[in-house]
Formats: sequence, structure tokens, C-alpha cells
Amino acid sequence: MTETLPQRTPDKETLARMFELVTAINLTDERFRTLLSSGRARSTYYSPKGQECISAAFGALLRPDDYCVTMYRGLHDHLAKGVPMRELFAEFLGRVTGTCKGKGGPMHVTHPASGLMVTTGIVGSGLPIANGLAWAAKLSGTDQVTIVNFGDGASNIGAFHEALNLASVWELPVVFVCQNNRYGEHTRYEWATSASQVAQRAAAYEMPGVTVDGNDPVATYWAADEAISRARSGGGPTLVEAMTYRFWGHIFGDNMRYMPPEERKAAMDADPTVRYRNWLLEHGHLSEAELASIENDTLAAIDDAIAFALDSPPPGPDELYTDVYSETVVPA
Amino acid sequence: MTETLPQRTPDKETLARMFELVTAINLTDERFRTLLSSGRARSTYYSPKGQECISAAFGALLRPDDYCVTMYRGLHDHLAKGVPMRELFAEFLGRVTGTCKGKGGPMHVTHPASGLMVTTGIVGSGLPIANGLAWAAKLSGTDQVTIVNFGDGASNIGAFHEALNLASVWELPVVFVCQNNRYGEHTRYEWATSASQVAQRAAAYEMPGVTVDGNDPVATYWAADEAISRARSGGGPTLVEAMTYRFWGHIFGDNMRYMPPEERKAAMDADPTVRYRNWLLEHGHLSEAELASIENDTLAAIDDAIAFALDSPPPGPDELYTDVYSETVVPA
Amino acid sequence: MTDEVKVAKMTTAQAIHDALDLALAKDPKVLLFGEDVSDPSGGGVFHISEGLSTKYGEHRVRSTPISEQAIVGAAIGAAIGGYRPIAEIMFMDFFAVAMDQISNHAAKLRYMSGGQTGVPITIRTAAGAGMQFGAQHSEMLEAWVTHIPGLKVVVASNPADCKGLLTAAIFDDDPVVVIEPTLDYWVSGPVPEGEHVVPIGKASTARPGSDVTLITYGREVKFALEAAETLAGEGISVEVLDLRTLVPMDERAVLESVARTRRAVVVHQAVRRGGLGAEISALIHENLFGELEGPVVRVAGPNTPIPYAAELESLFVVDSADMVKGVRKAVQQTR
Amino acid sequence: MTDEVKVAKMTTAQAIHDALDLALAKDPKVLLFGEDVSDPSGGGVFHISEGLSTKYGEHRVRSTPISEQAIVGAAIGAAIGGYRPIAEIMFMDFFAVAMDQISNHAAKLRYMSGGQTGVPITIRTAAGAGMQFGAQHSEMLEAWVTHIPGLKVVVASNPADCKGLLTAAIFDDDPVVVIEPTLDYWVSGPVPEGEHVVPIGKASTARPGSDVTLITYGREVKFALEAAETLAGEGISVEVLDLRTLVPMDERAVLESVARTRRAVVVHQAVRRGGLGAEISALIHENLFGELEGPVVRVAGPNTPIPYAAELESLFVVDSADMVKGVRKAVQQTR
Ligand SMILES: Cc1ncc(C[n+]2csc(CCOP(=O)(O)OP(=O)(O)O)c2C)c(N)n1
Ligand SMILES: Cc1ncc(C[n+]2csc(CCOP(=O)(O)OP(=O)(O)O)c2C)c(N)n1
Ligand SMILES: [Mg+2]
Ligand SMILES: [Mg+2]
Repeated sequence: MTETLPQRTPDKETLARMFELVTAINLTDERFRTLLSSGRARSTYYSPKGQECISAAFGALLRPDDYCVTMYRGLHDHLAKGVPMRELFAEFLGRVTGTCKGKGGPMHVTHPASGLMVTTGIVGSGLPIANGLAWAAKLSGTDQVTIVNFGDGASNIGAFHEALNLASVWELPVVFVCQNNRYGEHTRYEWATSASQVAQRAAAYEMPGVTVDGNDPVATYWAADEAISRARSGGGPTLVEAMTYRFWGHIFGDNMRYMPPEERKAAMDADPTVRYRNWLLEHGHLSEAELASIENDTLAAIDDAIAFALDSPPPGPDELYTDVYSETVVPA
Repeated sequence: MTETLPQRTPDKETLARMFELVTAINLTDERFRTLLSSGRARSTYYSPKGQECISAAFGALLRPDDYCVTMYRGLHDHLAKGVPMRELFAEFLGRVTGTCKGKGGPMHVTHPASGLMVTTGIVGSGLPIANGLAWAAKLSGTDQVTIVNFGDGASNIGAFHEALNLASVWELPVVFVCQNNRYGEHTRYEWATSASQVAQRAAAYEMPGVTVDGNDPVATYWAADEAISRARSGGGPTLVEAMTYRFWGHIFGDNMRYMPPEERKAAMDADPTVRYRNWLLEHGHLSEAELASIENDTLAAIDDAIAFALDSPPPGPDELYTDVYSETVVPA
Repeated sequence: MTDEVKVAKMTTAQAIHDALDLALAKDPKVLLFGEDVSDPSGGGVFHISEGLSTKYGEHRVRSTPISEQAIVGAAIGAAIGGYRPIAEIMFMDFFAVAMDQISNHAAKLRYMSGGQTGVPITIRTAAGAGMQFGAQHSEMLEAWVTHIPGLKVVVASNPADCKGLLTAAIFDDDPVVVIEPTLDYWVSGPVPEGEHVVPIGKASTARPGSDVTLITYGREVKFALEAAETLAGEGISVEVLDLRTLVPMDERAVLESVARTRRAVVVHQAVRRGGLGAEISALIHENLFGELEGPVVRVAGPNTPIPYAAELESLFVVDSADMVKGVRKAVQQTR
Repeated sequence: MTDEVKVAKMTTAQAIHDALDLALAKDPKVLLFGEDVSDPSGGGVFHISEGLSTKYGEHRVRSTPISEQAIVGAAIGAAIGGYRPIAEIMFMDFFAVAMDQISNHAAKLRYMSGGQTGVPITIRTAAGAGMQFGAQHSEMLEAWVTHIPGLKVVVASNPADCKGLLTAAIFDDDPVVVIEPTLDYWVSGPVPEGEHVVPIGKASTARPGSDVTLITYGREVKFALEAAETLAGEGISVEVLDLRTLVPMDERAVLESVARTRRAVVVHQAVRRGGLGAEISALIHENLFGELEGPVVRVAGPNTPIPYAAELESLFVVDSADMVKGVRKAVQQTR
């Protein structure tokens, strides 16, 4: 898709699948922000808008039994890994029908049936856990791959380092996916990070590291494909850095004053969903009718899921005390 | 000193100073091990024997007002930074005349008067603190340099990563000295560390990194000189990896079965103190009389300090309760 | 407060800003750093330090990478090097990634060095549930830090004390953990202008009373006052003691009050098991056993992680109704 | 124990080895990892796992880098992936570098996932003073972990219980912290051969008595028994209750015993302020206030870091003389 670089084009099915995922993320985000500003629902919300192509590319490649670990800014990863919208949105809204009965919330979505194993709110802490999942798969002799998503800011925390080293010495089937959106909360990448690119840190672990345009689903697809294939075939871990941008700042309600307006405008003008749609159309991969059909179906599914979530009750008071231990209920 | 590499020779005074320090470390270690095996004293003891040239090289270059942070295996660093032997040995033996009144012990020697600011028992934890000392010096506009010593195993812990990144983005006057003795406790370097050399991790922080033969005091001297000068002149941090070997395993009493006997024998046959002595003699830098005089003086000082320590009383019971807070005594 | 002191209405966030501003102005050795604290990165995630890096320079008010060990470690080193650093750890749950620097180093270096290297740092942190931030951004972990000898710990219940305790912490020669109830940042109240110090180690009687002493701290003081008001209507006179400092605790104030009322209720948001309430309960029983009408009642969080759903979260959080129940229980007990 | 069970004399270290060996043999899902644990690296720093990697393979018994966050994280992930990992953290003081994985993840993932992802891991760790290892290698930090909902915590007082509790921990479906008193590794006693399980949550009466209940756990049980013997000579009959499990605590056993003796002394090595003794004290007062002859007496470490000098360290450590004093004090109290 990056016009200057000649590259292979995935098959139509894959292109369509990625468009479905990009669309699902893009439209869900739109709906969510409207829902929250209208006051019809309350949620802690870290918009992933701008980063949708990364999840879509990985989502098109991963199997349901592959493991995914992600973080508070995780809606795009959840959707791309196949977490069902109804349960997912219900979890965001704290309803008993949610993936975690409303007890985890957006920062802690878990859905083992679709391979979404952990969502953490602690920067960088998913990486060591991803190693464990990968180790389990390796010990069991399956060819399951584990991917773990994290931000550029997370590349400066201790857990990142410990995890990449261990993954390398143990040759684990894991893909470390750094979604570099140029900010950690309100702090610019350069202020916090001594490496020009996060991917260059892979060399410290003698692990392949690659930087890719994360707003280009096709480029990201091939980088993801290489990393996933390497992990699946016993070739060990890879660090993939996908360059991207957050359209809506850190958290819903962010004043975004620390983001230069020109920078943000440039990113939004190059909306990756729009670019991808245009490219698919221009190059004849999908017709306007096909694209519109995907969009309509997606929107219908989202609206259904939001209605489901809004109609669902909160967890009952007893839920406060369950799931603390494997025994059913603990005394208060 | 490494015969295959042509290199500059430091001036005689420096060579003599390094020999003094190497001798002090070597002989202290000998005396200590005898003292402990004879049962005349008890101490937690991590022998630095084999690593003496690294400390000597840095010690010959650092000023008293430069800061040093080190760790449990720190006797060589303590001596080279100028911690007075009497107080130092008394601290090792838990006497009230010790640098820390016997309350810290070998793992926690502190002596601000000689710039020895922190000795920690937690692997890697000295590095973030060294940054703070370096930051203080930078803010104060002095040209003090901070060095922090740690092992190869420490290069795998989170604190290492966080500290090197911060030092780089803040351009701190700090030298990270990795004393790579090929083992972390009983585990071989390769089993634990994904980088062939620790120094190659410097690139992840866009920081200069260098590997040097840490058993060659002259080579280490020049590497240290470059790193210290860089820090002193505002050029920021450096990672120096000095290759070495521990003669006596991890801790006094170690059965050392995990160390291949040939490997250990080879290292001991190339005893760096002996090699340096011979080299000084062969190349006419110091005469036998000069060397022997240094050795005799050192031995006398060590024996005096050991006698002082052995004769010193333990801290009185009230010391249990003091120094918890800045207020004199806390209630028990 | 004397008549000369001017008082302004401020939010807690503003009161903290004020304390930081005055401390930075007063002593060039005071430093402030943490994630996002400088102006190019928005002046702190709660905008508390907005303007300070512009005023005092980015060398003194500095944004850091997301590296809590490096943050606390740098504070310790700079303190040993002669400074008075204030390190910000965004949420108290993140103490978990920096506990080694906090416990093994900040708290112990003075002792281990035989008194040579004190560590005059302040660690500011936001804590507490009620914002639907879930299990990893809502904890009150005062029990961890009050169990570590060498640390002092303070928690304010109102904007004025927030300013005064923070100021005391910054100029204290020991490491002080300042716990700031997150939800209180937007709560306002009267705050003395200019330098204002609330001494470390002194509790305050938030409301005098004679039937029962309700001992608490932080955000729960407000609810305790509400509970006391409700109970006054039932003829129960509640004395509300606001601890303000958790270590060193004002044991005298606690014991003096309970000796008078002969009944005590201890309240905190943190989970009950091993919470600070147990320590206070033990302390009171050890000293006043024969004088009590009944055992000390603890009102605290349930022994569960903090749930996300608003309905469950509000059940988790101790409120004035829970305190009313606790006080009634205490009052029903008679020897 | 029935007559059929053979008993062998073993050190605690051997008993732990035995438990690990049997668990690894029984269930291929059991894994053991940590620093130095495999045979090429000496089979553990205390040689406890010697032989196990040779027997079960280095894929199951594996040495790790010095990376405690990575160790606990890998245990959590592998547990969610279907295994029963045992992670070794060499000394409990090093929990400080891994508290985030322990507290924010191992303990909470079951709850946060609404029950979907349990974390059946065991974290083994050596703890306690007495070896002159100084302030950073000697702490008992049970107060930190017992305050974290979602964790279970056990501490054994003898080799047999060490084996039995560890076995129970490994096969428990929740994260269990197993605290092993370092000095006890070299202490020996009778240990049942073959599989031996001591159920989690059950205290044991180490010595029956009628005048006062001494409640303790871990290494202090031995000294409590010595103290009880001494006190028997003075005509004071001490019941020694060995908690064995700290969470979930056997509150019934505690309350049943104290209800009988009407006097309680709680003992631990950890520092007094905020120690688990406070929780036990509060618990007893809350439940038995009217039946007690006097307040629960706490015998615990002073509120200081742990000093290096042998003379100071032995002052720091609670011993049987301290317990004797505590019991005498409890007995003198009469309503
Ligand atoms: C250990 C820890 N420190 C601080 C925070 C607060 N925090 C939440 S998100 C965030 C920024 C993370 O930036 P990045 O890794 O780049 O991810 P992004 O939010 O940009 O996707 C911070 C500092 C946290 N959650 N955990
Ligand atoms: C955080 C932490 N984990 C584990 C230990 C136990 N430990 C003490 S020394 C050591 C080995 C360190 O190896 P290295 O860094 O190479 O230093 P060396 O001892 O070889 O000089 C370990 C694992 C510790 N002190 N701190
Ligand atoms: Mg980012
Ligand atoms: Mg080493």
C-alpha cells in the first residue's frame, strides 16, 4: 500500500478481512465516543483510533487458538482477535453480560475462547506474561503463537527488558508488537526514549527487530506474517515496531494541548481507514458495493452489540465477593 | 599490557598506583579468606579476587569527590575508591568502628568521605540510584562523575534497562561498569543473557558501549579514561564491559562444582595481579624493590586494619534503634 | 491559623500545586519529577504541576520516561547528592513496580549506612477507588508502606492539609510517602495562602464528640463527618479523629480520645485483612483494654480486588452508611 | 498419620526437594523455575532442586536469568496456558522487584477476568533473619502478601509441614506464596515418605495448654515450644498454635483456643507495626472481647531495618526469652 515501496498484495480474502477489522475498529470507536459524550454510558476509554491497521493485520493472520495479550488501549486488539462484540461492549460498560461479568472493565478484558488471554493496565506488564503463554505452547508442542501489544512508552520499563531477554534465551514463540504512536500519555517519544526506533532495541537481545508503517495494513501484514511464521516454526521471538498515531490523545476527555495541532491534523488527514478504503477501491481489490456491504454489516453488528450492552444489567452485589479464589465465595 | 595490542603506557605514577590498588585487593582477599576459614571472624563474603584490575583502573582515575555505587561483591571497589581499610574491615566484621557502625555490613558499605555512596545487595538496583547522584552533580554544575559497578547477571534485570535509558535521555555524567565474570551466582552467562556481549546493549540507548579485557589494567585504564572523560566533559554516559573471572565462586563457601575445573584453572594460572607484576618488572616500569616495598607496605596496612577490626567492639544494643529516621531514636 | 493568614478557596489539586510552587521557590534544592510533569507534556496527568517547569526550568521540574524504578532511584541518588526531590508515582498501584527502590533503598539507606546517607525524598501518589479505573488503578496500599521502617507516610483529608502535609514532607529529612486520594483532586476548601506547614505526626480532631471515637484518614474523613452528623440526630456523639500522618502515628491523640469515649471505630478504604485498621485496633486494645466498653470496630474494604462496574465499585468503597452501621455496633457494645 | 506411612528423618531442604520431586513425577504440568535451579547451575542456591532437572528435563526444571518480573510473569502465563508452575524467588526481599506481577497480576487475574483465568502458581521463597545477610536479604514480608486479596500464603514450622504445605500449594488452583524460613533449611525432623499433603487453611496445635494461647508460625514455633517448656516449669500451661496457613487463616482454631485459655500472645519475626500480628490481635478482640482476661499481647520485631552485626541481629530476632516475657505479661493481666 505504501506507494513508494513495491510489495506483494495479499489475496482478496485477506484484504477484505483486514477491511472488515479496520472498519469494525473505526466504527466502534466512533460509536463509543458518541455514546460517552452523549452521557448515555460511562466507561474508562482509551481510543485506539489511528492504530486500527496494526490490529487488523495481525488479526488477519492469527488463529483463534493463538494467544493475545494487550493493554488498556486494547479495543482494536480485542476486536481483531475476535472477541465477540456483545460481550466486549458489555464489559466496557460494566455489565454482567460482559466478557468478565463487568468486573474487569476495558482495561482487563479477557476472553480465552478467542485467545484474548490478558488485558493489563500496567504499562509493560503484559510482556512477561506473554512469555509464559508462549512457553506453555512450546512445552505442549503445539504451534500456537503468542502476540503481546504494547506502546512506545512501555519500551522504557523494566518488564520490557526482562521479557525480551527471556524470550530470546528460551527461544519462545512470541511476537512483541510495539504500537509506536509517538506519545506515552502526554510525553513525546523523544523526551522519554533514547533509541531512535524501538525496533533497534531488539539487537540487545539478538532478536530480529523491524519497524513498519503501522498505518499501512499491507506492509504491516507482511511484517506480521514474517514474525508469526518465525514463531510458529520454532524460530523464536521477533520485535515488530509499527509506527502510528493516536487521533484522540491518551484517554477520553484528554485536552490534547501537548499534541501540536498540525501534527494531529496531518495524521487525521491521512486517516488509515480512509486511505485503505481508497486504495482497495482504486486498485480494484474490492468494489464500492463490497466495501459498503462490509460497512453496513459491521455497523449493524455494532449497533446490535451496543444495544445489547446498554440493555444488560450490572452485575449483582454478590459478584463483589466471587472469583477472588477458586473456591466459590470468600467471606467479606 | 595485552601483548597483541599496541597501546599507550600510562605514566609511572599511574602504573604504581594501579599496582598498589591491585595489591591491596589481592592481599586483602587472601587475608580475609584465611581469617574466615580459620574461624577467627565471621562475615558474609563475596570474594572479588580475579576482578581486581577493573577497580584498580577506575580507582587510579577517579577523584575522591567522584561518586561510586557498588554491590555485595564490592570489596575491590571499596578499596579502590579509597575507603579506609580500618573502617572498611571493621564493617565487614560488624564492629561499631566500621564505616556504618557494623549495621550495614559488607553488602552495604557506605563512606561518603571517599565518595563511596551506596553498596546494595539487590542485583541491578544501584544503577537507578547512580543516575540520581549524577543528576545531582549535573544540577550543581560540578564536574563530578558517578560510576556504578554491577555484574553480567545484572544486565538482565529491569532496573538496568530503566537506568541506561534515563541516563541517555538526560545525558547524565555516569559510567556503567559491568564486571562480566561470566557467571551470575551459579548460572553461566550464556544461559541467562541473550547478548553475546553486555556492551552491545548500549546501542539500545544510543550510548557508547565498549568491551575491554578487565584483567588487563592498562587496557581497562584507557577504556575507563575515555568513559570518565566523556562524563566529566558533559558527553553523557558510557557502558563499559570489563571481561573477567571470579576465582572463588559466588560466595565464601561455594562448592564451585558448576564451574568447569579447567576453566577456573586457566583463569587462576593467568592471575591478573601476578601478570601485571611480571609485566611491570619485565618492561622496567617498576623495579623488584619498588614492587616489594608496595607489597610490604600494603600488607602492613592490611594487618593493622584487620587487628583494628578484630579488636573493635560490636555496636551497643541501642544502635538497633538509631538511624531509622533523622530523629535520634525511634521507639521500638 | 492566626488572623493574619489569608485563606483562599482552592481545589486539592490547586493546593498541591501551591505547595509545590512555594517549595520550589523557597529552596533551589527542591526538584519535581515524574511522568508528564513538565509543561511540554501537559503539566502532569492531573495538570497539578502546570506552569512549574516553565517557571523553574525543566532541569528542576522534569518529565521522565515510564520507568518507576528509575524515577524513585533517581530521587534517592539526588537526595544523597544533596537535593530534596519530589518523585511522582502516578497511581499507588504502580508502587508495585518500584517497591525495591522504595523499601530496600529509600527506607533503609540511612540505617544501613549507620546514619550517613539520609534520603530526604517525597513520593507523591494518587490513590483510591471511585473512578471506575478498575483493579489496577484504584488501590490504597498504605499497609505496604506503613510496615516499612524508615518511611514516613501521610494522607490528607482536605485541601489545606494536603498543602501543609506536602510542604512538611518536602522539607522533612526522611523519605515521606504522600498519598493523595484521587477523587479529592477536584474537591475544594479553604487553604491558607503562603507557606503553610502541617507538622508530620500530629492528628487532628475533625469533630469533637463524647460517645465514640471514629478514627480515619484521607477521603474517608468527609464521610465520617457525614456519618457523625447523621448519628448526632440519633443522639450519638461521635468524635472524628483525622490521623493525617500514618507513620509516625499520633498514638497519644488516638489513645487520649478513646480513653474518653471508651469506644472506637477505625475506618479505611483499603481491604480489611492486614489493613492499617488492624494495627490501630491492636494498639488501642493493648493500651486501653480495661477501659473499653467493647472491642474496636473495623469498617474497611472487603477482601477482594476492586471491581470495575460502578455498582460493585461503590459497594467496595466504604461510605458514610457503612460508618453509621459501624458506630451503632460500637455503641451497642457495653461491658 | 496412619501406621502405614513410613517416616524418614530429613532436613527441611530435603523435605522440599522430596515434595518437588513427587509433584514433578505425578503431574507433567508441574514446572519449576527460578535462578540457578537446574543442575548445570548447581541445582539451586541452597541445592534444593539438585537432580531434578536431570530427572525431569531442563524444559521442566529451568534456570532463569536474574529477572524476577520475568520469572513471575512467565509463571502466570504458563499457568493460564494450563501448567502448574513453581517459581522460586530466592529471598523474600526480592519480592520487591516483582510485586507488580505478584499483586497486580497473579492475585487479580482471576477476579478481573470474572473467573476465567485462574493462576495456579506457587511462589517459593526463603525468608527471615539470623544469617547476617543484612537488611536486604533477611525480611519476613508476609504482611505485604497477606494484604493482597487473591493470594494464599503458607509458612511451615517443620520439615514435614514444609513438604505437605508445598504439595498442597502446587496442586491448589490459586496462587500460593510459600515462605520458607531460610535458617530452617538445615533443620531436620521426621517427614512422611511418599505423597504428603497438609491442607491449606488448617492450623495445628503444636502443644496443648490451658492458661494462654501462643499463636505463631514458621521458625518461631520451635522457640515457642521452648518458651512453653520453660513456662511449664513456672506452672503456666501454654497452648502453642502453629497457624501454618496465613491466608486463608484458620480463624476457628484461633478463636476456639483463645476462647478456652482467655489469653493470647501473637508472635512473629516481622516488624511489629502493621505486621500480621495486628490482624490476629484485632480478630481476637473483635470476636472474644468479653471473654478475654486481658488484651492480646504482641511479640514481634522492632520497627527497624535488620542490622548486620550479629549482636544486633540477634536482638532484632524474637526468641524464646521474648516469648516467655510476652506470656508472663499476658498471664499477669486479669480483668
Ligand atoms: C507502570 C505504569 N506506570 C504508569 C502508568 C500510567 N500510564 C498509563 S498509560 C501510560 C502511557 C503509556 O504509553 P505507551 O506505552 O506509549 O502506550 P499508549 O498509551 O501510547 O498506547 C502511562 C504512563 C501505568 N499504567 N503503569
Ligand atoms: C533482585 C535480586 N535477585 C536475586 C538476587 C540474588 N543474587 C545475588 S548475587 C546474584 C548473582 C549476580 O550476578 P552478577 O550480576 O553477574 O554479579 P556477580 O555476583 O557475578 O559479581 C544473585 C542472583 C539478588 N541479590 N537480587
Ligand atoms: Mg504510545
Ligand atoms: Mg557475574
